Amino acid sequence: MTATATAGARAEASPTELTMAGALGAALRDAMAADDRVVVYGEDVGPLGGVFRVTDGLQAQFGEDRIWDSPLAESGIIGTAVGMAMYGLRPVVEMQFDAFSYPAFEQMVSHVAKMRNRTKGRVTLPMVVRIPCAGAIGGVEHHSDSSESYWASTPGLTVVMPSNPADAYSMLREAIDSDDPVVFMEPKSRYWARAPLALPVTTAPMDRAVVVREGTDVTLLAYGPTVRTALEAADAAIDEGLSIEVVDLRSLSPFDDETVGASVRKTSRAAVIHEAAQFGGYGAEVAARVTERNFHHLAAPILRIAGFDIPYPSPKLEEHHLPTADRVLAALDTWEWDA
Amino acid sequence: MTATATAGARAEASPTELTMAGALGAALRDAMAADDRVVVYGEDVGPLGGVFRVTDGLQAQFGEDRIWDSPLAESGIIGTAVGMAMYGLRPVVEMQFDAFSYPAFEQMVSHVAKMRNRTKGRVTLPMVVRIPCAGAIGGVEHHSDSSESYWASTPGLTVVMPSNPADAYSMLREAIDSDDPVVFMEPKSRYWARAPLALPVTTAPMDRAVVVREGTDVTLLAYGPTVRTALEAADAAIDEGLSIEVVDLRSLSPFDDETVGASVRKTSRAAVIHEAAQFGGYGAEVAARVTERNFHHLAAPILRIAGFDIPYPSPKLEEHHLPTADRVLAALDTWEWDA
Amino acid sequence: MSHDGHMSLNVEHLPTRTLPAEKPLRLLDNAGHAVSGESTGGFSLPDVETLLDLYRKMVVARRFDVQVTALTKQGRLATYPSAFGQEGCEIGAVASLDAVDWLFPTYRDSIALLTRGIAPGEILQSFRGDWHNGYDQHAYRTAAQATPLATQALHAVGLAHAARLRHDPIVALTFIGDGATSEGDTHEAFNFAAVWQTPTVFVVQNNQYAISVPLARQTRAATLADKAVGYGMPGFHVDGNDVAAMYAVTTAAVERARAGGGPTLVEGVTYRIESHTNSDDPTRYRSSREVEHWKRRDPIERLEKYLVSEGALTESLRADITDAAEDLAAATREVMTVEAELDPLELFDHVYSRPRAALAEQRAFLEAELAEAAQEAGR
Amino acid sequence: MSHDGHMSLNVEHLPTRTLPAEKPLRLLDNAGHAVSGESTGGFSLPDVETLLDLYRKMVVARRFDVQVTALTKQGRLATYPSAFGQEGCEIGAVASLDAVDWLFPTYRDSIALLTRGIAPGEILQSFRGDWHNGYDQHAYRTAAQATPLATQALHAVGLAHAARLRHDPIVALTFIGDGATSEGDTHEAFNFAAVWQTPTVFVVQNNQYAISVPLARQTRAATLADKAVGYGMPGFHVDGNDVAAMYAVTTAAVERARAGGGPTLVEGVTYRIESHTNSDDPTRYRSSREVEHWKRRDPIERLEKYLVSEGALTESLRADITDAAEDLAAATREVMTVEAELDPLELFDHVYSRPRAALAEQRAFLEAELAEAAQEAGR
Ligand SMILES: Cc1ncc(C[n+]2csc(CCOP(=O)(O)OP(=O)(O)O)c2C)c(N)n1
Ligand SMILES: Cc1ncc(C[n+]2csc(CCOP(=O)(O)OP(=O)(O)O)c2C)c(N)n1
Ligand SMILES: [Mg+2]
Ligand SMILES: [Mg+2]
Repeated sequence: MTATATAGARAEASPTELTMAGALGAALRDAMAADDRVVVYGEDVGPLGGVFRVTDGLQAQFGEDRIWDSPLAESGIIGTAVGMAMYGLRPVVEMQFDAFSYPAFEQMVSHVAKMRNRTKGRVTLPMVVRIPCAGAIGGVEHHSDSSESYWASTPGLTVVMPSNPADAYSMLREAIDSDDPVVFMEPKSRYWARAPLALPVTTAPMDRAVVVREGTDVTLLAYGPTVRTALEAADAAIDEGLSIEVVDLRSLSPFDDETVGASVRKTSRAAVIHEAAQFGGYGAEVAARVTERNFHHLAAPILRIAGFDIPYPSPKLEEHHLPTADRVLAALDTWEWDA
Repeated sequence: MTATATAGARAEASPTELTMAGALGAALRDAMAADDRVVVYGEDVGPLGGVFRVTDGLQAQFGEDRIWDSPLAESGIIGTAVGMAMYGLRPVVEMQFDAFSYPAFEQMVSHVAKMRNRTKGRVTLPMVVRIPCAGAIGGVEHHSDSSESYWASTPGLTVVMPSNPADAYSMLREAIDSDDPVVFMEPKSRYWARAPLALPVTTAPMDRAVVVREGTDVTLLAYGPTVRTALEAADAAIDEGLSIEVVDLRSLSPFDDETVGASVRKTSRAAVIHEAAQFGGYGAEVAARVTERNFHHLAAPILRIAGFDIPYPSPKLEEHHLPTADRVLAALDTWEWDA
Repeated sequence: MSHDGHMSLNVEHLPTRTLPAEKPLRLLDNAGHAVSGESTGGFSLPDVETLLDLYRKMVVARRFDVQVTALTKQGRLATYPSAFGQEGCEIGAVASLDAVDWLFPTYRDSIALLTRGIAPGEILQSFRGDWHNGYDQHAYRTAAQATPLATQALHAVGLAHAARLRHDPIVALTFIGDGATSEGDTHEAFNFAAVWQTPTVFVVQNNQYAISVPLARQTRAATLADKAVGYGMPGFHVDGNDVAAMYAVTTAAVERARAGGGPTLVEGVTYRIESHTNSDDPTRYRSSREVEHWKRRDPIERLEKYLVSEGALTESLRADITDAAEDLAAATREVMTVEAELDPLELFDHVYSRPRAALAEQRAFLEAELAEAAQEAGR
Repeated sequence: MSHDGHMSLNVEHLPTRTLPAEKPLRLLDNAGHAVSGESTGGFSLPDVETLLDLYRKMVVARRFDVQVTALTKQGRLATYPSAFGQEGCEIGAVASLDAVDWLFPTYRDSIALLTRGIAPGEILQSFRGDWHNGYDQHAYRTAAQATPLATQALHAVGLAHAARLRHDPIVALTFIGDGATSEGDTHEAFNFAAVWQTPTVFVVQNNQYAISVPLARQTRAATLADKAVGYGMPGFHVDGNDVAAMYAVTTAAVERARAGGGPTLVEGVTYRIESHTNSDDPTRYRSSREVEHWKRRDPIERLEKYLVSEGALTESLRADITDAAEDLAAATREVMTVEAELDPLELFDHVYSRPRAALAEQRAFLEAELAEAAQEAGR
């Protein structure tokens, strides 16, 4: 059942303020109500409602056969989800933080990503792996990694990251409805961002990028937590007489060449912003492919405004690591504008 | 003790034909002889000499306290190596194939890469993780992955890949001597490539790229198994009147901006070649950073000739997936040469 | 409750805080005599009809295995991991399953697939290098053979748990090698199964080696079945070359799982007679004396002796079985003479169910390249 | 050999195919009375001097823990995982180590670090967010507190094995949570240690919860110590709120390891009285009745009762200990008032020992940015 179909089946609700965490919880609730093959498990998702409270109240509503706490072992969580999906359920599992998905890396890369191809499509794995991701929450070590490039560079995985509550709801519903496994990344620093929202809501398809602000001089490509950074930079740039277009990538794999290409060909200049270290980060693929496909439309190299090439810093130093609107603007200044 | 020092200490040998596997074995032997802190372990490295016979004869020579078969568990192998390196040994461990290093991903990313930074340099991990890598050997599923971008995009790791026997020897010696952990990737399809070699040999430092063939029109950036591909393309291009320069990157992290930049500024055109899937592959970083740093010297976008964005194919289909000299030349043809 | 592994599977909820018998459980000794007393662990010998069926399956399986090894030596397959000598484990375990049950095999377990009814040509697609897997998972209720060690055990647990949640009384059985028990995934699979009480049967085929590495470098436990204790799960230490014992114990475990009694660990002690795969060199790590020792403990010969002594294996039956085995071998050779028609463009077709523009581009690129090559060849 | 865990550590090579006692091993009961008979497992109560020392350490540790929790509630630390209630486990185990031995702790074990002599300011650097780790690993022979669960256990095994290869008679002790026993790394650590016979002591602090998840959802084993059986390693099931028992058992395990006897698993049954960390809400998953139940089983009070009844804990000694504890608390508050001087440029200095051009560029970028910001601020 698609998000749209569900939308039709429900009475229109009037907009209320909702956080991204709340929107995600509502998406899980609605998906579980719509399809009893949807099961949710992971560490602390039951009575606690998850360490970010995304699954708050779901166990009380649906019972322990639909949502439960698993033993503490991430490879076990992903590996059993593979088996459940083979059976025909639609498991939605949670990895507590990016870094704690690493024990499941083999299951993700060698099975989740490859099962469909290996079996010529006979075995599909309709599973969603939710990963609270990235930093900027004052977390101690291992709580602020950005793992998206590991997943996005793995053929067979679909990787998406919403930046706002409406997308969070709509994209999670779509991910759960998808027959392919989806790595669903949730920027922790945006969990408590509020927006007025009437549920259910259907936004753009989860594999499309969206122009969230129009502009003519520069295209900023952002996703998840850095969409806000890009919008701040666009605001500040007005003073400098610069018109910035902001594209929320939303889908990291696949990459929406069409939407991004159209914007970049219009502005002829682009920069990509992410928290992860620059070297080998997702921005490398963005810069490489946008350049490949639009080279003769580009007036300047695509810039990457990203974390430094270091392990994520301790809370008191993270502000120096993270891309800021100021850094974005400073980076744009490095272009030869007359060229 | 550095490779150079060892070189001095040994009698000059006259060149004999050596395979890359043989050169690697010799490097291990010489490193073990030179420094009794060097220990070697992993799956099947003992009596069998490793599934690629790289450690052939070493247990007979050095005994089971220096080189031994561990239980079959990759996280265990890497995790214990961390402890051994903390103690002051210099473990050299083997992962049997790229895909079988994935169970160790958490230890690699959360500890091997981060230990030095976490402890402000108080704890260094002088360990080497050898990974027989990439494909083109007719291997069944999971035996031909290219994992380099996972490691290269992880801050804290040093990642190198030799393409020939001399580099294999010299770089492995240097990796073992390094105080930082090194992911040492060995292209399986080149294990049996022969070259006349007098050991010990010291080639360029392992963190530098090397121009292995000079040319004026195009720079081909390659590493490991694709260096041969690049050289073949360069040979074939002569007929087309094209002078191709080939750079063997050798070091994936760090990236040698200097050597590569000099070549690209000279030729104004570049392409990067690897077996791994293109999307999010190591070539993305190469293309992005070379473009960033040399944009106004570039006459055309940097091309990526890489594997398709699919899981590695079965033996009978792999030839269609792998970059070939023909594909390289066809790619160069897509540039607007008059631009 | 005693501490040496005596337990009758009549008990619905088995006591799980007991040590498996240190001496492997056995129903037929190596001379083919029925065993009585302690070492049967309370299990009884299957009836003659069942044993004849197991015998037939083993003979056919071995003929297949020998045939494929021969074809591999001729270079017709990329690789083939033989189970010669392990027929007692493989067949005893897989014969305990109903058609509705699921099997989660490894690369080693081709003869178990054959016994499940999967056609040779379908099994061998992966080993001949055509595609990663060649049979229908859902039709045969058999997962793709797993290469990354121990990973399939978690899939078995997940599928079994899903079935349990759906009140679908099926069982998932998975094979795990002795070496693979060292992997973290084995631990997590045992633990998830025990905590969730999933209908899963873990069959550890202890064939003494992980490629070249002997059991003593893999564990210090007295038996691999001992591991069950740490999960609150029953564990059985079984003579894996006694197909009767393997069948009896796994059948009991399957029944128990189906009845809601949770998972069981069965260790079958056996030996791989052939090399690990065709690219292995076993002379580097084991003696021919050791191999000879185990050859004298052949699982097929053992059952044959018993059946002959019971007068159950008549000459005509024997001829019938030999014929079936030879037919199968011929069919296997036959299917391997036909070079599969492979379409390189299919490389792009199964990665995702939702089409991707970038993959379509790459497909078109390869299509053009192939067309050009065909044209060149035609010129 | 019996099957209920009676074993004397005089035996050099312990029998390892035995089940740990189902009832936790105990030397002092909750009323502070010395226990005799079966449940002591053959261990004897440490002498009064040792017990007084353990008492002092526990009182000081708790005062520190309470102080840091208070500071955390004031927002002075980013996070702090308290070990309130686990002092018996933490101190009993860590006190068994010599200065030459290594400790591999988790985020939970700050009071063990304190007991090893690490200064409060050094311990708290990570939790206050200054840097990931703040003490000298080699000086204190204490690894950085591990956050990724169970990973440190493998480091402990590796270091112990390296020492053994070097004939250096040291021991590595590591703490593992009940939840973390489910991770693959715990399994691999147990197995490597047992196969290699490394001088490692695994102390599982079973504090009943992994954040919100109770033990029953983590394992179906009767005790976590049962897991030892599957590795051929001795396992002890100990009352973790009896510091005397924890000390006696871990001391024996450490001695055994040092003597070349291999690894031991010690499960200490205890309870986390505080929330998991400051951002946890324990009312969601446990009752105050349960917490009260465990408060009445306080490890410090238990030993105190015994020492008082023995007349060993005089008023002046008590005052002395209280003073020491208060001094430590004051020092902890003091060190937390001083905002550490952090140099953001240090972010680049420790990633590699070999300098990297690209990092130097990034460092220069940040330096310029900071200089500009300083200039702006100065304007
Ligand atoms: C995770 C992983 N690591 C390493 C390998 C390489 N490998 C393939 S088979 C094998 C030995 C397995 O031994 P065992 O589990 O005893 O099974 P057997 O081959 O004896 O049936 C190894 C190391 C692998 N397939 N997967
Ligand atoms: C690999 C990994 N997964 C998840 C987490 C998140 N996490 C931190 S503490 C914790 C619970 C640990 O419980 P336990 O092992 O019992 O130790 P305790 O906190 O009770 O001392 C979890 C799930 C983590 N740190 N590492
Ligand atoms: Mg084996
Ligand atoms: Mg706990």
